[in-house]
Amino acid sequence: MKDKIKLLQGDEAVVEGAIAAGARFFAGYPITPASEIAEGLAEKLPIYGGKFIQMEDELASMACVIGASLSGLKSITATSGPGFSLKQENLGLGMMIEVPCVVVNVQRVGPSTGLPTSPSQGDVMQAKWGTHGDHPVIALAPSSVKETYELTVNAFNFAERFRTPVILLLDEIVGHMREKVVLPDEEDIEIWNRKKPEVGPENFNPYEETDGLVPPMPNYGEGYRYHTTGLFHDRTGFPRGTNEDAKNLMDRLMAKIEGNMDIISLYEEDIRDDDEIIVLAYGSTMRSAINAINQAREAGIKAGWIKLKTIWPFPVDYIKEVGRRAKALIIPELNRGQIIKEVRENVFGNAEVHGINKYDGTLIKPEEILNMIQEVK
Amino acid sequence: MKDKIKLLQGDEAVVEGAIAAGARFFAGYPITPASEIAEGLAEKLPIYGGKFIQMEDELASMACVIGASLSGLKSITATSGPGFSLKQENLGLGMMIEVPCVVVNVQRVGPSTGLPTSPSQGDVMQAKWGTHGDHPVIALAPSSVKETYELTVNAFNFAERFRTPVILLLDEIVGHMREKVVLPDEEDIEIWNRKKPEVGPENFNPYEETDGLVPPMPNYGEGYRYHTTGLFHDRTGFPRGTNEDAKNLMDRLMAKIEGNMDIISLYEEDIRDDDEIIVLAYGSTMRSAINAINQAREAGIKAGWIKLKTIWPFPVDYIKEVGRRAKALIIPELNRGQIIKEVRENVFGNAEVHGINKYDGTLIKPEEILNMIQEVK
Amino acid sequence: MSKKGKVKITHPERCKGCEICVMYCPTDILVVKKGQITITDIDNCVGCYNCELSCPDFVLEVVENNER
Amino acid sequence: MSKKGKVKITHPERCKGCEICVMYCPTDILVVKKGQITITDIDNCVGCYNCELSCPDFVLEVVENNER
Amino acid sequence: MGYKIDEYLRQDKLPHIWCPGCGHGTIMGNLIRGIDKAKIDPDKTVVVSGIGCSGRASGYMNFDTLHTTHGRAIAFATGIKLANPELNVIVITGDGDGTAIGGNHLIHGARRNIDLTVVLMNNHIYGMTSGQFSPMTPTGDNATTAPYGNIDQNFDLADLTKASGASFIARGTAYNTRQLIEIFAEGLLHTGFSFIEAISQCPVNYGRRNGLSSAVDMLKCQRDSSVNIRKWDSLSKEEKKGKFPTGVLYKEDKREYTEMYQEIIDSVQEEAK
Amino acid sequence: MGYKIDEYLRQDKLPHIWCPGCGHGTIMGNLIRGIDKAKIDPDKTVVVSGIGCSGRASGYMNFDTLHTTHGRAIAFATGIKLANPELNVIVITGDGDGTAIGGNHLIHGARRNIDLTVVLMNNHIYGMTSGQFSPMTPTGDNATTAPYGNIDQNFDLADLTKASGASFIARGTAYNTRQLIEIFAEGLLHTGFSFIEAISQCPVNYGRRNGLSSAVDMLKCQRDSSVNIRKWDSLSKEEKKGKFPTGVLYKEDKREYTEMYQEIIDSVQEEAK
Amino acid sequence: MDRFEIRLSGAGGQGMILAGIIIAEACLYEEGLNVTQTQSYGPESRGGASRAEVVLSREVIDFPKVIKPDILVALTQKAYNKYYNDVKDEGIIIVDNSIELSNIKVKTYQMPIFEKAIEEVEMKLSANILVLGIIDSLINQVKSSSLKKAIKKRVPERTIAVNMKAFAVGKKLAEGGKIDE
Amino acid sequence: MDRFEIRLSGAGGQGMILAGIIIAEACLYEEGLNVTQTQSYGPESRGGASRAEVVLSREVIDFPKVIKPDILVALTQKAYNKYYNDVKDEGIIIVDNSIELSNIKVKTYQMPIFEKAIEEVEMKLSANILVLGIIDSLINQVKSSSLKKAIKKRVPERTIAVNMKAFAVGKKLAEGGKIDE
Ligand SMILES: Cc1ncc(C[n+]2csc(CCOP(=O)(O)OP(=O)(O)O)c2C)c(N)n1
Ligand SMILES: Cc1ncc(C[n+]2csc(CCOP(=O)(O)OP(=O)(O)O)c2C)c(N)n1
Ligand code: SF4
Ligand code: SF4
Ligand code: SF4
Ligand code: SF4
Repeated sequence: MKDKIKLLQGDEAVVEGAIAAGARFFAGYPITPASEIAEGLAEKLPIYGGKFIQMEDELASMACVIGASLSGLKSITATSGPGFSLKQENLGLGMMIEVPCVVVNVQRVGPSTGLPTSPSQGDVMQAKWGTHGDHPVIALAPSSVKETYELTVNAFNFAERFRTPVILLLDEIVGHMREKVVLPDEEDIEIWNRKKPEVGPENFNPYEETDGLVPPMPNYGEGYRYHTTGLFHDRTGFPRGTNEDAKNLMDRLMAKIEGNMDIISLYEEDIRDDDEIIVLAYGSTMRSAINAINQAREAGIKAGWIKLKTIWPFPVDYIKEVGRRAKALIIPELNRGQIIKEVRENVFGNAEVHGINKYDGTLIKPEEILNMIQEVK
Repeated sequence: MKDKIKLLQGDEAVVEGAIAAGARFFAGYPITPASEIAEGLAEKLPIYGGKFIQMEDELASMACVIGASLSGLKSITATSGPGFSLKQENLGLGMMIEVPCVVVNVQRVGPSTGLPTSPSQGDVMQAKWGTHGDHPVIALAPSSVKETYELTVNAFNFAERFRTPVILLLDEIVGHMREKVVLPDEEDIEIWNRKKPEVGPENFNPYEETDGLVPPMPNYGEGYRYHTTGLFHDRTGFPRGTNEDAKNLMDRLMAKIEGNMDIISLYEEDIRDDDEIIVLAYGSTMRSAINAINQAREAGIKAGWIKLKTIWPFPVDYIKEVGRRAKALIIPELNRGQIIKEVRENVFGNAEVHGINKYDGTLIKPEEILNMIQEVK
Repeated sequence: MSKKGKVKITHPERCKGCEICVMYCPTDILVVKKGQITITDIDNCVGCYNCELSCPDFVLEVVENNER
Repeated sequence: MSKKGKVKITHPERCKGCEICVMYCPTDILVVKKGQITITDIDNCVGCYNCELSCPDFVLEVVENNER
Repeated sequence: MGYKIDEYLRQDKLPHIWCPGCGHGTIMGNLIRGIDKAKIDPDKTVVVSGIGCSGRASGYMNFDTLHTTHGRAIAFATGIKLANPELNVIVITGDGDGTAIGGNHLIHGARRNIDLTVVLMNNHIYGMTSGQFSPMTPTGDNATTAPYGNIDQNFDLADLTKASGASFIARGTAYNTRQLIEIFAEGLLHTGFSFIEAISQCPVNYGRRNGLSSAVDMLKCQRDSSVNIRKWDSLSKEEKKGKFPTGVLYKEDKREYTEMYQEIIDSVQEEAK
Repeated sequence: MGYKIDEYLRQDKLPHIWCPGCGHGTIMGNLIRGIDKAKIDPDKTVVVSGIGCSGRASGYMNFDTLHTTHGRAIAFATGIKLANPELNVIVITGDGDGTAIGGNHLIHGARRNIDLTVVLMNNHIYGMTSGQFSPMTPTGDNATTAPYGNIDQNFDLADLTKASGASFIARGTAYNTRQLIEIFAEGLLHTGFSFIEAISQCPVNYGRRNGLSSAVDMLKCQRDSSVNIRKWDSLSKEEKKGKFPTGVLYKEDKREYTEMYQEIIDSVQEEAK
Repeated sequence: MDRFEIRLSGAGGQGMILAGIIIAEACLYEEGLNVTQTQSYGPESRGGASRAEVVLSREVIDFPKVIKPDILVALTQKAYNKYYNDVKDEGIIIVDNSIELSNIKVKTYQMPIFEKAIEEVEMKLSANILVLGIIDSLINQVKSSSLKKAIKKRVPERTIAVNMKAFAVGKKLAEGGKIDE
Repeated sequence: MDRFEIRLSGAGGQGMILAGIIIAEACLYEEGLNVTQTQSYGPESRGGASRAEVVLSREVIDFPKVIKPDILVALTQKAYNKYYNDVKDEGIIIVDNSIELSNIKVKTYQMPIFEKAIEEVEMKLSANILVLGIIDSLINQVKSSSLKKAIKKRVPERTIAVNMKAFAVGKKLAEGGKIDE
């Protein structure tokens, strides 16, 4: 057990988590602060018989990862803002054709080249809206190295279970921070693999709801010889160009995510019955929030916290409920206010909603949150 | 005057509007349903001594347009969803380094290749959040061919006046629809050009607020020999890597847009004092909305409409005000509900907010809106 | 000559009348009529496969025992 | 030889001590001491410009009239 | 000569969407015949295509088929192949898809010499989007975005892929169907990056605008301007003018990417033991 | 020999951020000397760079300078030049910036033969991001993403740009400073797409990992492996092994893009009269 | 004139969109009406479904697409099946006589459009202009001369004569066209 | 042990981040403490500002960065100027003696770090390990043996000896270091 305690960076925890989840393919392009993920997997994957490839750019990396997943390997890519922007077109294809894979974005300060080595949570909205058209998104955001490991495993599980790309949103702090992690034993890790078809090639329709909203998926080369396209298609996988197909497919794509909120939506809370002020945070900002709440409680203030681990889909119903109970919600973010928009959209009660926003590459300090708590209390 | 009446497609109106606004450069890559803009400008630009270039892809097109604008030509590019996704990284650079240009997205149904020849308003959120990091956005959406012409001129004027890329969001219906337009006389068109520095090169700082929030901008080759970078920079244009620079620049970038809402925010309304139901729409959907409202009024229902011509920045204060007065707001959109999120975020009064959403490539028919009006009345 | 196959219009509904096969046919037995490929004189078919290999629409096949 | 210039350390603060100029100097008069370039014997400088052209950090210049 | 194409064709998807006389159908047909000739296992064969008229080919071919985004097919194919090197991976692309937006993936695929067979249907125009010029539209020709004649110069794709590192390079035409089949079969059996340019005709969006209104005329033009590589070298410079060589233009034995990667795995795993 | 570099250098921005011994400084210095030698108007000169250590060069050069996104500098430069053909437009890029993510723009810039001078600082590695391999990292070498030795093959950039259509192609090394200046001056004066590969050294992220820990050693290696093109052809195949030619490798008089476009404008406007 | 709606439907390559544009231009430039012309089509240049719509009005046109057509032209069975039910009670349908009619509720003109185009005009592709001739003789929203002018502006110069012939053939056909009611 | 915070600051290339990692590993693997180690640096590999931080605690660490350091190491003037004011009242500052001190409010150890690294260790780049020696002798949160073990794990094998020397030189230096209060 002793050698399972490690001092790891968040980026390294992605590597460990990916290997543990069964990832056997990485394609990517270097970029600060995500390069360590590529470097770690370049070293580790061949040990497990997996493959690493450095592609010519991020567009190709995203494409390559989708291809590898279609061949049957659990696949992952990692990047930061500029590369995440470049991956958007193919990410949309991945969502449309329902290919499991994990896309890591270790966020730095944007827009553009911005501050390449400083932390940010500025790509939260991009994770949801970055590619054109409506589309289903799952995005997870860890707040510690340990959570990075865990959510990496979750990301692969969600990807495989719901047949969709899953975005893992780190921020530079979590990505580069070294912290103690106790890696679980292999047996203790729950692993999901994509559902394989139960019928033979003759009776197979690649986009048919045979059992739930997620169609089974054979690997290339297993004799199913099926077609896949980024055009709207029917259950046979072929495009007919009809409006019904578009609606049916889009509805199913959204339903398979939104209809599984109970599985996908991960959050934690520490809210006592009489807490009036709730700090809702995610990612590294959560650390300051907890520190601040602890201080506030010591000062006798009725405050609690919510930690979002799943950012998208946003837990609408839960937040509505919280909004009805709370007096004030405080949302600290390393951006100009992104998740707070979702909160505002869904909080109708009396709760005031306050943001604390930093977008200059510095962190939100516990005392800044504490000050706000004291202000609104 | 007679020959100024024309039957034009929306895409053609972009061409006419661009030429009238003084555009002298186009770089692009063909894509349905935006190719007609490229084709029209390929023919027209050289007549005016302007330049057309077809680039190898959309990334290059966006880059090329920024370069041309830095050389002093008013520049434009046009694309649809997949290309818009590809332009995002360089679009972010354009916003960061404050280069005037116009980016047209004639929306088709996404995600991915989707339904390439069918209308959609699915890229509204992408227009705001598509590139990584926080960033300032102006996006306009015409609802008729005539408005397309006018808003194209506006787009260039905003771009030049506020030194920023401006997004023109058509939908396939507006882009491909042919409709009567009366083109205004040249003298009647208000044209803005970028502010040039009033000081010589010795005293020039390219990102200095000399007069308002928008720094003057010389052309390349005029002897100013200044530096520009997508890194956060100070008023000299050089990056120092400091957090203050990041905050200062970002605050100014946002303020120059948000602080000029009175100029930038274009909308129309037809709301009578006692109207209780308000339909808020934009783009081609507006046409159905007006038709429906007219029918509703004939039926004695107290209903009015708001037409957003500027979608981003969203007119927060105005909508808050409307939300206080109205009983219900109805938001028809050719997507799964995008602008409605902004409305929900900002309407706190008693007003119910209802969406009508189509995302299958068909239009929202007037009767569908009328039905909703009758339901909520 | 009996061993050699002869052309058969296996999928007439697919013919788009492009006349490519007509150009290739060494014995000029293929003719497009009202936008449809037709065979004028099957006996002259030499079974060269030109039409089968060139038709973009998979309309024609050279059939060995010519079971038309 | 008076017409020829001689090396001058015009920007000592920029020197990063990489020793590239040292390698190029044909008369071995350049030496890096404590991470800083120094000239040991200026009289031996032949004004070849090797150091000026090769220094990545714009530390050295060959000055025509050697006005040090 | 009788190729069994039925197994390889999704007959129920025909007629295809290509225009009357479009060369893409002929090329796809003969690619299928090349597959039959090469006797590769259809269950282990994947066809990946980009966006364009050419890109629609994948939908008609009865294998595992993937219709991707514009220009990126080679990158998808690289993932498919590296993840499972057992698969025969065929890429179908167009001159716009493969040389404009997809140019980078073409040269990098070639550089890696990864074992893909890339078929580039070159009809010298953007067909699907109705006739804008591509990097392969001859200089001076007309296109919707070149109303005054195209000033862009073209790639020589054999030169470009050779310089990039491809180990098998060939060119054929829709006209010369038998040669096409041979080339495809040989390219499919070659281990390494095989690049095959197949000259196609787009009567609707290229021919019409450039004085060649029928497919038949365009095919004749292919016939008259192509020269078998076996004869090519004996031509004088004058004779070569306006003509291009066809056949297998280059072939080399060279380390293949997925094989080299497998060696890394083997040696790393050996060491770990 | 005394080059006036003061006017061309933003002295107040020095010392630059490059590591001790980095070849980028030497190459930039000699590019500046080449500019001085070519006597182009500094007020009409624009330097465009991508992202990477190489990309930082633009910030130190006293012209209109633009530091863009990773890999796209040539595309930005194309807009700058076409919009105002009077300008001398210089692109500075790296081997990652210019041949990996930016490979497509490189070949298309060359294909158009647009009048840019592209300087590619080739240090065989991604310097800025700390040592991942690039398409120019020699096969077998180590990099942070090639812990078991790089299996990727390299481009020959002279071949690649030639095949793409560049009309001036040269190669120099940080070692041979005088030759560099000549090449830069000649490339700047050439009308058309000028591609200049300048071999640089990155002791920190390439040398250290590959047995060459000092800049001096790396420069010696450049010296020993480069051969002037004037001598190159007389070498035997054996002698060429592990060596590369330097100097102006190719030069051709060829229609330039912005000139051709101006002809369109002139003729269209003539007709309109 | 109140809102008047025309839908032209067929397959890609049959020129329905061009026909729509010609009607629109005739109404706008020659008759001074407000018009909106829209279309819908697949990605195929040829063969897929294709639909052009024109709305005419003296008033400003809000909803730009056809709601219930006054005229439906259907050149393929697919198009007919899809749209015949939408037509206004007092509207009319024009179809090629290769088409099987079903459940006829509105005036339906079934005519040998392609046959005449091939035989009398000797150009199958002129069917769209022939259809304009038919429309011209059946409705009075737009003058013959206006339509003819608009046709001449839109078709390639060397095909003007043959297209004028097609128009005339259409007119003649309509005058003798059989009506299923 | 309650939260204990260390900030190591200097320029890129001086190895401050490695020193931070070594402290963190020593505390985690050898002392069983909770640790978080963070850093901030510019894009430059060499020369720009660089900062490493380590937080140690027996409790779970929430905020992972230094709030008020117990120890500040500053190897450049810039770093010193930026950070000296943040140090806890009862904290200490360790600086190279090339640095000009200002407004001394907390215990400040000024030592010839680079001089010793060059002269006694004959490797300027060993200053970071030398600093670890200094820290070791000034605080008791972590044992010498733990630090040494951690150093050996992290430095290249062939440099272990020289780094052990640097560590020893640092310890010695600290024992005789002059204190400005
Ligand atoms: C990112 C993106 N840009 C542009 C398009 C539009 N588009 C579709 S196909 C095509 C060109 C196809 O031309 P080519 O590859 O030559 O194939 P062809 O249709 O001629 O067979 C273009 C530009 C797109 N779908 N996606
Ligand atoms: C879109 C994008 N992808 C990746 C990066 C990260 N990045 C910055 S520089 C660089 C490589 C630079 O290497 P090279 O061009 O060889 O230049 P060098 O630093 O060696 O001079 C990379 C991958 C980025 N900034 N943007
Ligand atoms: S080649 Fe095929 S499609 Fe063309 S005419 Fe002959 S049979 Fe018909
Ligand atoms: S080359 Fe320049 S930086 Fe290097 S040692 Fe000599 S003077 Fe110093
Ligand atoms: S447009 Fe051209 S390439 Fe496309 S199907 Fe028609 S003929 Fe073929
Ligand atoms: S990392 Fe390499 S390329 Fe970058 S500045 Fe340092 S030595 Fe030069």
